[in-house]
Amino acid sequence: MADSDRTSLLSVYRTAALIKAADEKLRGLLTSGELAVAYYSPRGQEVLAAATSAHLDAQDYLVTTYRGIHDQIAKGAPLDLLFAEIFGRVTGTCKGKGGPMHVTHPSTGVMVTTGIVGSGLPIAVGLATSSSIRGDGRVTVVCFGDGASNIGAFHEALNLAAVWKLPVVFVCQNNLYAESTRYADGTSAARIADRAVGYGIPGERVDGNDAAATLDVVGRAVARARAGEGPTLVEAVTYRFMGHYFGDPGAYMDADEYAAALARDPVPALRARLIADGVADEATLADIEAEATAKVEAAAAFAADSPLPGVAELTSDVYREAVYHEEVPA
Amino acid sequence: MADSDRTSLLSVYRTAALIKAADEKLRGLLTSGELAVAYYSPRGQEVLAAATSAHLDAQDYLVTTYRGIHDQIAKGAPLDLLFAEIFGRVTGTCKGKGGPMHVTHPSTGVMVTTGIVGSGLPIAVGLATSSSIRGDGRVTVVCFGDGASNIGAFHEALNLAAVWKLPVVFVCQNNLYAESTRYADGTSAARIADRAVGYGIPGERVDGNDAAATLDVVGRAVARARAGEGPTLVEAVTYRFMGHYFGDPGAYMDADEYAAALARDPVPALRARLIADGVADEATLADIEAEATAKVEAAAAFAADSPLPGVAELTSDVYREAVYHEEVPA
Amino acid sequence: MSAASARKITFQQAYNEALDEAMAADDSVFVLGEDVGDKEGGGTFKVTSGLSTKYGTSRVRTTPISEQAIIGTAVGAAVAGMRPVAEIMLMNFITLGLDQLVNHAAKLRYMSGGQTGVPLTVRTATGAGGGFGGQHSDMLEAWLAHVPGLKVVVPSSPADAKGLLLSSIFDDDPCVVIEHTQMYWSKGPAPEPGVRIPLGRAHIARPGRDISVIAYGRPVGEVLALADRLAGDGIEVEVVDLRTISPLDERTVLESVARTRRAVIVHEAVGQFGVGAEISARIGEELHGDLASPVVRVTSANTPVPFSPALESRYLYQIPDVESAIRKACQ
Amino acid sequence: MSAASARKITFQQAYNEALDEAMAADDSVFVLGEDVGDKEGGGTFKVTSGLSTKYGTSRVRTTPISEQAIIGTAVGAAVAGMRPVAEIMLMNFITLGLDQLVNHAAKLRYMSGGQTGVPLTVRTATGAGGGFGGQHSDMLEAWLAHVPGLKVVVPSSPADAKGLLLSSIFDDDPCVVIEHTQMYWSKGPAPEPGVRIPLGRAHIARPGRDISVIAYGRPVGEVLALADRLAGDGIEVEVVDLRTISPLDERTVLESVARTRRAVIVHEAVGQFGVGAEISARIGEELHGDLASPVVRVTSANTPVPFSPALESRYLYQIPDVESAIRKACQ
Ligand SMILES: Cc1ncc(C[n+]2csc(CCOP(=O)(O)OP(=O)(O)O)c2C)c(N)n1
Ligand SMILES: Cc1ncc(C[n+]2csc(CCOP(=O)(O)OP(=O)(O)O)c2C)c(N)n1
Ligand SMILES: [Mg+2]
Ligand SMILES: [Mg+2]
Repeated sequence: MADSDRTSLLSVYRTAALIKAADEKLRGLLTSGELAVAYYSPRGQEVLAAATSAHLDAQDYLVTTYRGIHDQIAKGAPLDLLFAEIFGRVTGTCKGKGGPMHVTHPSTGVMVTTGIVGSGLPIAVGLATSSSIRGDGRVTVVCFGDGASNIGAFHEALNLAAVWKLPVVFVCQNNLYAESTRYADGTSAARIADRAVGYGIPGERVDGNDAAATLDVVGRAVARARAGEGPTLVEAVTYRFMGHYFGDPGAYMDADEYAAALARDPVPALRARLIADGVADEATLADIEAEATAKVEAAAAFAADSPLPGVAELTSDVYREAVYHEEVPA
Repeated sequence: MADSDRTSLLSVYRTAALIKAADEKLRGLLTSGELAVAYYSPRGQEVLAAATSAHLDAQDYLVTTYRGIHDQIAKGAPLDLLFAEIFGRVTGTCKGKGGPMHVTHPSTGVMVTTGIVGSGLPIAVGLATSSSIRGDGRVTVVCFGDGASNIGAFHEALNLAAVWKLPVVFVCQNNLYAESTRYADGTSAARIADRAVGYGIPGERVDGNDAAATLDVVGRAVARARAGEGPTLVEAVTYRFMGHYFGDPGAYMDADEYAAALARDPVPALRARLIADGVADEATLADIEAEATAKVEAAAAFAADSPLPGVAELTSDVYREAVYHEEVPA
Repeated sequence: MSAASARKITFQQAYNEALDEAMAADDSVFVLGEDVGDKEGGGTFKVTSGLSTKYGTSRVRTTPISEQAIIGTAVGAAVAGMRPVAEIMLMNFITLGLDQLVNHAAKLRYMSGGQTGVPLTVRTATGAGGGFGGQHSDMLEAWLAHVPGLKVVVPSSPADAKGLLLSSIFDDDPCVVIEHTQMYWSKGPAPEPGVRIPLGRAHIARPGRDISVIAYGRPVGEVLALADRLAGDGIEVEVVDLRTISPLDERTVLESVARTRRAVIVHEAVGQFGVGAEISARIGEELHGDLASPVVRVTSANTPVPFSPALESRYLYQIPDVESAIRKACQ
Repeated sequence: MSAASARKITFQQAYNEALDEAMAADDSVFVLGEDVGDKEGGGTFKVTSGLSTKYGTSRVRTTPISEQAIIGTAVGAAVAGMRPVAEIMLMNFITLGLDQLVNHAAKLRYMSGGQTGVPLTVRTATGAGGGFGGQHSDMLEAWLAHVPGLKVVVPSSPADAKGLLLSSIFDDDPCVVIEHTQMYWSKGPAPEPGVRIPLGRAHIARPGRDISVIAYGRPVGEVLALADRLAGDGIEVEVVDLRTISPLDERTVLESVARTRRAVIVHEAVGQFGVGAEISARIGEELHGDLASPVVRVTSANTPVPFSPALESRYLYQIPDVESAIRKACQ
């Protein structure tokens, strides 16, 4: 293993551990009732997100979804601000006006988080179009689910990106469920990556639980984009360990399938691998995990201590400049 | 050649000749100014339409587009009523309220003609869904252009039809242009038929100027649908000899490409083949053509002599029963 | 209109019972939408719960995430004579299916010269107050009401929910029934089985001589409670529940306001170019000169729906504003 | 507002010149849409003619038939700081892109707490009278005006067309400019280069003391001609051209009607739940008691657009109805 690969894997683990700690904290707060929001856990998709953003700089663009905190953290969005947004506080990334489904943090390249399935793909095409026109060298990555691969926007976006050879990578996080609908009950393609054929672009399926493989596949896709060779469709197969939303018991999930997936839980798997390959020892990893926990605790405290937005925020930001027909209801 | 094949080819020619005569008459009326409507000529796509509907009964369903008169005639819609509709007369298929872009004639299975590119595909899926629920044995065919294969509705419809294994055949009439945009400037797939891979269904590309080949490919697709084996995507490659709309000089079309296509003009090609193969002699074909001309002249006369819809038609048919807030403007 | 009974049901039950009764009564009724089958839990809001088990997955069809195809499929099946009931999980997603709904469902009867009606029903849910933010809470009924050929229904009680959904399913034209995410678990008296509530007719939910409050959906219950309180102060509020937004029952609205000579309109959608504008306009135009005070609209703020609960509660129409408007008008 | 000159231009030229000037002035402006390149003829209505030759195909991008992707691409590029101008060939096709326009373009500034504005412009064409039937002629501006965060513009003259499109392109919020298919070849005085007409401000196109006619788009010219005729009979009509539908310039409208005490509203869209409702409602609500006669709306019929010219001409708003309404109000 090359030194750079060792460093990359360790850095993926650092990010994945932070995602996992953040997710666990949030679910803890939801369970205890300290927090009451709609929350879509990324549990199981931490490594995949970390390996994807490992190839991106702050000025590269990311578009993600309601199930997006793993992607946002991996891209570098500040944890304090993310937590504050989820808490609906004025100190949040979006002053509490967007919420967890609509996180935006341009300085780390988190450009759009959408709650509409599939709608991020055309927007990513637009970000990539701007890079193509300006020649700014940025790459856009858009993350979406398996269910999103069945919506019209997916098709239009991939076709357009292919025709225009845009610097964009479409990363499908195939966690085998779309809400409570199983993959094959909604998706006709044996493999989502096969759909790339219809756009004349490379389609690669990778085990999203395998950090090295994901690093490799996404790395090649980002390099193609960066080199002006056009878009790639990456299908990273993973699993959604929590229900669709926090509180969904997931009764529709098959127990054997679930157990088998859990046996391949990517975070402990990467941890074990790092030790087995001698990339890191137990103490180093424990330090990383402790650091993650500390950051998460600090973020939760920051959020909880932050004020709510004042009522003037209700009517600001509708337009750049206030227009006089906009009035605060009395 | 089997007798049935000979009969089929002759019958395809009979239909194609009628389509060609109708189209020529309409363009003549438009040129002379006797008629002034938006008209999308099917010139070049006559044989393809005839070969497609050769496999359908009146109770099978057809969905087509603004460029649809070839499909409607092939499916059996009465010529008099079609002309009257184009003339905006109350005797038309739709009392003149739909017009050429919205022809409906349920008793011959012409269920929907849409002016929105690609929107016929989900509607066809719905017609096929009703057949699937009722087990009525009908097959739905939906015709659309190459440009339509780039719109979201195409993707959603093919995926859904595949997941539900519906009795529907998607016939893409690839005439190489979408308005004035050339195939490759809008369509990323090398062959539209390749997109079938993404839905796990058969995708067949055929020379739509070749009557026998088209009869064969569509025949197999219809048989699959009829047998409950699910949808097929057929890409029939053809050429659009007229501009996009009547009056479009088609300046963007390549002259060499055009000349090459004209050398393969499907109607004379089929005619020559019928004679060469001894299926029909010159006299028989001349009779068929004369019969077509006579029908077309009669239809044009019927339309021209028909009355316009009365003003009461403006507000009827908005709902099944009139509602009192609907009022004829004074 | 609907016979009240001792039994109480939630809105979720009301919609579920209407679907169940309709499917039992007529083979041409079928249901499609995301996660609607029992294998998938019977729908996000459980409205279709039990139906696929009872009627089979041929008539209760779980779809991919494909809103255009969901509505388009309903259009095609309806053209073939079926009575599809399509679920669009949340109303903001209807933006993806409006071509099918507006360019096709609403127009195919007309454009075919009356040959092909489109007897489909779209059920969709929305509303603010659940902390779902800007993309999951919009009330867009004004758009649909602007489209001749569509019928638009917003129920305010479980009994109405059931009776209006039944009427929509058996109506021969395309109907959109707008359900409220924050009301699914509220209860009210159950109607007798099979009771349909006619479309296109408003309902005087409470008679009163002093002022007409015209509302629909969620605010109706709150306005009725306010009316009870105001009655204590001697102000008799007439509450008109539109039930159907389009076709609008202008006659009932105008007769009420002609009697009371005062009107307040309340709805959850943003005010600008909303349903209240049409109602206010008709009152102004038809009863000009008879009004004792100006018509007042109380609506949600002219902003996207904010996420933070601190803002979302201020975004929504304020019942105290309705009260002040009534008191001012009745001074 | 805009300096008149001897030069006359068509609407098609006006839009084309606005795009040309904007692209020359600012590298971040680019154009995308179906057939917009010169290779494809410069757009169905030739509005983008010459631009790809002058600015290259990187900045004038012909797209596939993909309305969601066209608007979505504009959203993404605008979030990145570009000023995309997307052409949606006909307004009925905007139904396919409303998710991007309404759930995203209109809301991203708000939902991001002001971080990411969306300075895109959507140009789209529509209108009845061309014999295009039910799916190519709808005026849907009321929908867009119901969405906080969008700006909606409908020009009535070539000079306005140019000035309003320029303002839209350089506005920092998403704007939709609605062009009329039947007006592209009409002429009017050309403005001086670079003249922008402010958004959100209505224009008194003709002052008059007896009655205010509020209109926008195509009817404005017809109403001005009518006003000339009526002046001969001693009726002085004030014509208010809204120019921008949203944000609505309520002040100008109300000040005009406060002066004239009479109002007629004219638009091409169907009446029910249309733009006229909001205007009528505001007049009724704000000027209650000051009006000398009821507000009247003259609109197209509440039906889909029929194909047959015999019906289409009756579908459209009737200028004789405007005349009767004025005469009746001024009696
Ligand atoms: C257009 C649209 N339709 C439906 C929904 C409701 N919805 C939210 S998440 C979801 C499932 C998405 O599945 P997938 O794309 O696999 O992503 P995952 O949640 O598994 O990450 C659905 C149907 C939505 N948000 N947007
Ligand atoms: C959704 C939509 N977008 C744009 C148009 C305008 N339009 C009409 S026909 C056409 C080209 C269609 O090309 P294709 O699908 O290849 O069919 P063809 O006309 O070649 O038969 C376009 C863009 C439309 N009618 N609908
Ligand atoms: Mg999934
Ligand atoms: Mg074509």
